[in-house]
Amino acid sequence: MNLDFTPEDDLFRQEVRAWLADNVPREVRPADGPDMKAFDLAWQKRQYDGGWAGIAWPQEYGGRGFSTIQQLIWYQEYARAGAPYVGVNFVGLLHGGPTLIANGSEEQKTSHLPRILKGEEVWCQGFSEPGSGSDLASLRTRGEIDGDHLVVNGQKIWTSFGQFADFQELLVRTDPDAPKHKGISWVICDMRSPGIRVRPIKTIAGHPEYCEVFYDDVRIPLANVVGGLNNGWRVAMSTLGFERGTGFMAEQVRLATDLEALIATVKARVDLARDTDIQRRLARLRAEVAALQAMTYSSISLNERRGAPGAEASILRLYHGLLTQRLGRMSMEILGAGSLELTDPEEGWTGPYLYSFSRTIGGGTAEIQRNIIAERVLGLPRSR
Amino acid sequence: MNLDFTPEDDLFRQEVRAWLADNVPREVRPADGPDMKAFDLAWQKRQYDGGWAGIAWPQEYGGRGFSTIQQLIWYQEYARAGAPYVGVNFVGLLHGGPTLIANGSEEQKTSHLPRILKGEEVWCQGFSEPGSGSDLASLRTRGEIDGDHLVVNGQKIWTSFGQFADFQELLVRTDPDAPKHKGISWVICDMRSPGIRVRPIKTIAGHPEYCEVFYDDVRIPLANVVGGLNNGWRVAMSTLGFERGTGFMAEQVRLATDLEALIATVKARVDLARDTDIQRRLARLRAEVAALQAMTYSSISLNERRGAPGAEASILRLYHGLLTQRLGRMSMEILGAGSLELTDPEEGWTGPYLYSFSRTIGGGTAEIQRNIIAERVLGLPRSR
Amino acid sequence: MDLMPSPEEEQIIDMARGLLSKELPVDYLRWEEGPAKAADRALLPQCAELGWIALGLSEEHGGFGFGATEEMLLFREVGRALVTPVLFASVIAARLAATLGESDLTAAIATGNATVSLAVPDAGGSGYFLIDAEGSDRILLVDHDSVTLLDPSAFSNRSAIRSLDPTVTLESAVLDSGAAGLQVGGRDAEPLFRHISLLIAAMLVGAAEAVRDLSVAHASERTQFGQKIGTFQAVSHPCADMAVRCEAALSQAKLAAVVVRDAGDDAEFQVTAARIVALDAALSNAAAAIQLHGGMGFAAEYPVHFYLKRAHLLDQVGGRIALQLDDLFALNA
Amino acid sequence: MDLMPSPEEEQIIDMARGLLSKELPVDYLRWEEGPAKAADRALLPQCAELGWIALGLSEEHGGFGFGATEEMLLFREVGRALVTPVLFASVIAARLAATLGESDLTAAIATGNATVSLAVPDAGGSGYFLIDAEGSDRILLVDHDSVTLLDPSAFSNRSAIRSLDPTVTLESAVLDSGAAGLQVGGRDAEPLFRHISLLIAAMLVGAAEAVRDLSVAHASERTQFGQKIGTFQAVSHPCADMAVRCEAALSQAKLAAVVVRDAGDDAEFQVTAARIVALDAALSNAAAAIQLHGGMGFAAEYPVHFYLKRAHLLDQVGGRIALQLDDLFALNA
Repeated sequence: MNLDFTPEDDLFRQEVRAWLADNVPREVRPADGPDMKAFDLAWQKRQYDGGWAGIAWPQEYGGRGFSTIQQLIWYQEYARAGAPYVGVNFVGLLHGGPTLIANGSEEQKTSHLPRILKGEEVWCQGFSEPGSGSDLASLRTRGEIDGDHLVVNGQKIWTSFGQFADFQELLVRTDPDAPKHKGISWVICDMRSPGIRVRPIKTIAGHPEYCEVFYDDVRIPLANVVGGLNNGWRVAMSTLGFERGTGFMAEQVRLATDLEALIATVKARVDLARDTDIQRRLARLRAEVAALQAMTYSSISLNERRGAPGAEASILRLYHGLLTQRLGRMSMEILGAGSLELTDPEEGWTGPYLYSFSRTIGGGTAEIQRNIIAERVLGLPRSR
Repeated sequence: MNLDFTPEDDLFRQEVRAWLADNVPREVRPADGPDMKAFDLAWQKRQYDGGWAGIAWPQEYGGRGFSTIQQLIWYQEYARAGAPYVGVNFVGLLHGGPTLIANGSEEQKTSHLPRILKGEEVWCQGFSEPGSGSDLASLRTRGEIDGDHLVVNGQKIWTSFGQFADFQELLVRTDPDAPKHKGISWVICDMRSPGIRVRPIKTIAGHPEYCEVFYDDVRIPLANVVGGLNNGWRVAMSTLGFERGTGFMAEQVRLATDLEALIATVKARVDLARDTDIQRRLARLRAEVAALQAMTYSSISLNERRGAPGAEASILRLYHGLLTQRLGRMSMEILGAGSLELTDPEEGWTGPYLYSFSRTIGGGTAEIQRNIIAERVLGLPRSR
Repeated sequence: MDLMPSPEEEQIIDMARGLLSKELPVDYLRWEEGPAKAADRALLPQCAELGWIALGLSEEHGGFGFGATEEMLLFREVGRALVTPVLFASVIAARLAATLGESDLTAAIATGNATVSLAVPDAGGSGYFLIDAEGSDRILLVDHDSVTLLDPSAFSNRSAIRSLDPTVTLESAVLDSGAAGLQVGGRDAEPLFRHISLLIAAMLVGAAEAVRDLSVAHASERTQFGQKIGTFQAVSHPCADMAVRCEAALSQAKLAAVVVRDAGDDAEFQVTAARIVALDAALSNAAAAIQLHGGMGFAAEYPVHFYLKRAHLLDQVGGRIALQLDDLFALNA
Repeated sequence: MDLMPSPEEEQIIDMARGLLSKELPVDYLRWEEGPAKAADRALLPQCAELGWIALGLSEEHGGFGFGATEEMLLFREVGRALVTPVLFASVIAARLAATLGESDLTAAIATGNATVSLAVPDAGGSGYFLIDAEGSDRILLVDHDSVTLLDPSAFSNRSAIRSLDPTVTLESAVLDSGAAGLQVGGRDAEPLFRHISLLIAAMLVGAAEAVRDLSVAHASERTQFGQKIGTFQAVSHPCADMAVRCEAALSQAKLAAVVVRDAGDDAEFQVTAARIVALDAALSNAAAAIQLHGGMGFAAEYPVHFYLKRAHLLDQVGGRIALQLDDLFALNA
């Protein structure tokens, strides 16, 4: 066991650090609206121009194909430099793009992958529906074949940045008579198609991050089906590894940074100088945030040997979510009445506290993560 | 809403208090063995002689038939006087006896009820089996009819004070072909019958409170069946109300007494004078122990109006169990290295801490209590 | 000894629940459609007319002479309906004015002719936060050890800021150094603080019960994996825990109300305990309810999150949880 | 960067797990049949012979020159098998003697010729508790800020008392005022304390994993209501939480071991964090495992409870959890 980096890795780190120092935007990321979208795309373009776009993508598709260790270094330096949240590029870079790489036709890849990397195309996700949350496979949005098109009717929900997206990774039921996992297709949906209506939904933190999307006879070329008709469940599952992989590291570093800021605040507060209640709870969080980083290192080490992420990614995700929520709750206590003023989700403490509730809901609830851990990590019989 | 007692109740309290002051044993209750049994029986006899045996039992069976309010007063004064734990008389007074009162024949009542009240007969329970814990109705100990007897074969476990008991309330399967709740009988088993073997089981607190009981062709007269052959499930359920009722009050008062002792210890410790961690956690426990008492008052008030205990007794039981465990855990932290010395389950802190783990296991686990609360208090669909 | 509401107390509950569930059903709250506070502020004159502000005032002060138990039960309903803290501030202000013999002012507040809003000090102590204070005639400043009823002119530099609790407006302000108002502090303030803690506990109980009920309804309706989600123990057991916390908080609030009404020696102990247990019930239940509702819990348009935010707001009035715990630890049993 | 054990480290794990699972399977522990400690104390000479005491000592001190990572991995297995703390005390004592240049004593301890038992001060500070100290040649007294290796004659009034952890014997004793021994304290003791915390964390990790495994096995075997209890989320989710705590505790212990071996600047931070996370894992997992086993968890004859008790015992060695938390808070990041 070791924490050593090779000389090549050290050189790589220096290169990353130098580039970030020169290129990370100085301005604050706008919290919302078209300005936010423009900011996120400009930052993506800058990374592309600098040769840093798609660090986990294969080189043949314009990515950098970094090793997991290099990705770790990139994200550590990214966080250290205070570089911005990936924002509207999240789905394209970490879901849609990787799915095309794994399952798309040459035509699909060449039309979209370069544009995603260059910050020219925003993607969103169309998986969840009002009646299908944890039970994703029960989705009911229909795609009926009409000539060389699918005609889509139905509704999606919790579509992040749907109001800004150019394309959507959309799951539709194309065979209503098949078993529920076998009648689903994964299609590329142009968000400017006639018949699409997008309604933003405000979160409890006060920002319209999510949308509902309504489909009324939306025509999508059959050529936009990825990975074969009625094969969409398998295609969708192939992206899960990406979401649970290294893309998550930046948020962990952010958690550690926030905790240390809170500890510094408390150390400076005379009225809390002897408050062992607050201090010990912060110390416990500190130990656990350290453990989260160690778990990430362990997981990366295991993935390097095994060649693929495993079910223990659910452990990391759950632990991170619960820690983030405890930090948020503690910050409210420490702030006192100051917590009554609402801040943006990425600023101060109150906004991040409210936003932290999504950490054990989005991308698989805590309950689903515990099911996965029980069944796939521990080998317990399937829950019912 | 009021906390007032009637003048009659106040008189009653004075009477109780005076009698207890004169009669509560001064000696420490032996922690174990025949001395403990002798102590418990002598104390029961003394209560009988004083006219205080069977406070919740109807007068026609030698009890006092007190109102719930009077029972509350009795237990408050009982705890206040530091009167001993009910001990080996628990099952007779709170399970077996009440079941006979509700379901027994005249013959069964007259043979046992007076002797239980006088401290002449110890009862134990034979419900759980190694394979049937939370799922009690799956019990497999057989009772086959042979002439005017049942012939019993099988095994019971977690039989409190089985090594001291004269009689057992025993559940056996008398119709193996019936649905699982319909083939069970409740019988009075003489513990001195040939073919019975009792093996004490030590608890994690170090005392042989429980036993395993093995039955090898044990012959029990059919006349000992209570409430009718194959009607045992209904008969057994009729005692649950007693266990969850007022008998539980003494333990609550004990919890409050223990917590206040711990708070006094902490207030006297110079090294903890500014330890807001310990202090606030104790304060929170204090608030919750106060709430437990308030919940008991609420529950008694509701029962008085409704005439019977309800499913919310599970709330009290669960809350009490969890509080007792938190108190135990805190006492270990406060003791520090002193916690390494084991004490008896009723003395000091370490023994009670270990014993506290049974509070969410015995008499229905915390999980079963939550099922009951979800289904019967909240009306949620049945868990699976 | 009877902790079940008397017929008279039941009447108060029925009246309040009837009016509030009709006029302010929880799903009227729609953050995206602007502050949700319009409807509840508009209802205040009717509340005053029904005697809700004067409920617990003695008859010599123009009140109805009800006890702390009726007020507690009323404010449980007020908490369930997330009524503006102006109602709470009015009740406390009327009591303060009555205590200090200010009959005219007491009457003006009790009849709803003078509206009273709440102010709390910022953690540092230099600034203040004003809650739903636009157009109020008086401002009630509740600190950890004193309560002061001030003219709005005592505050300057008033500036609207975004509110954690979107059902109220929030302003930051500075208190002018020479500002004088009706004040009680120290030991004189103890009876008033018992009332403050009792009514806050009551509102928190209402909030804890509201999210329990929303959660049970959701768990009974929503289907996933072919069955009602309430059949999963990962859902039903958190609901059971909510029920336990509600039962604890309600029982302790009822007991504390009786002790306050009867001026028992342990009034401070019991109301502080009530407030601690009720805050835990409201915050823990709201957090569990958000989780249980999934995306719907995290979306502003479903009402669950308002209760979480209101609980945080109420925690700041008259000394937050850490101070309450310190107070309770310091008391003798 | 690689936190997976190297082939050399895997060898240590395999050897230790192989021996201990054969000689000290958890179900050899039977409280009712007298103290369970006989078997593990009898195994100590073999442990010494295998080099477990000298594992991390440098070759100049007669050791094998392995690093803190191998010792950590070994003590994880030691914790899983609930081996007497005499082994831990011996490793620390040998390191202390080596540090102070006491070569003969180092060799005697490392070869198992001189046995070392553990002592901890009572909370008040006047008395001491001796653990498994019958017949020991030396006693290692670990206080919060000093470590002292003493002759047993330094303790008087030795008296056997009942032990919370029934797999060890416990004595109360008084330390003679003039008693002298090999001692390090203050800053000089820091490297030794890092080692103490690391090995305690490692043993706690082993305990946390052992009860997780017992729980998973139980949940997979036991049937109630016609199905394996592991299919109930009220059982499977607590198991998942155990797995999460184990993963956190093991990862942090591995990382801390690397940092200690490499003498990183953050060694104190990382070992203290490891100890905190591991204690929580061991105590919380053991409590959850007792609950999950029901009556079997509460009966002395099933092994689960031993792990709870051992975790409490280890928490008392070298500063209990509150002090660890205070230390970690005080550190700069």
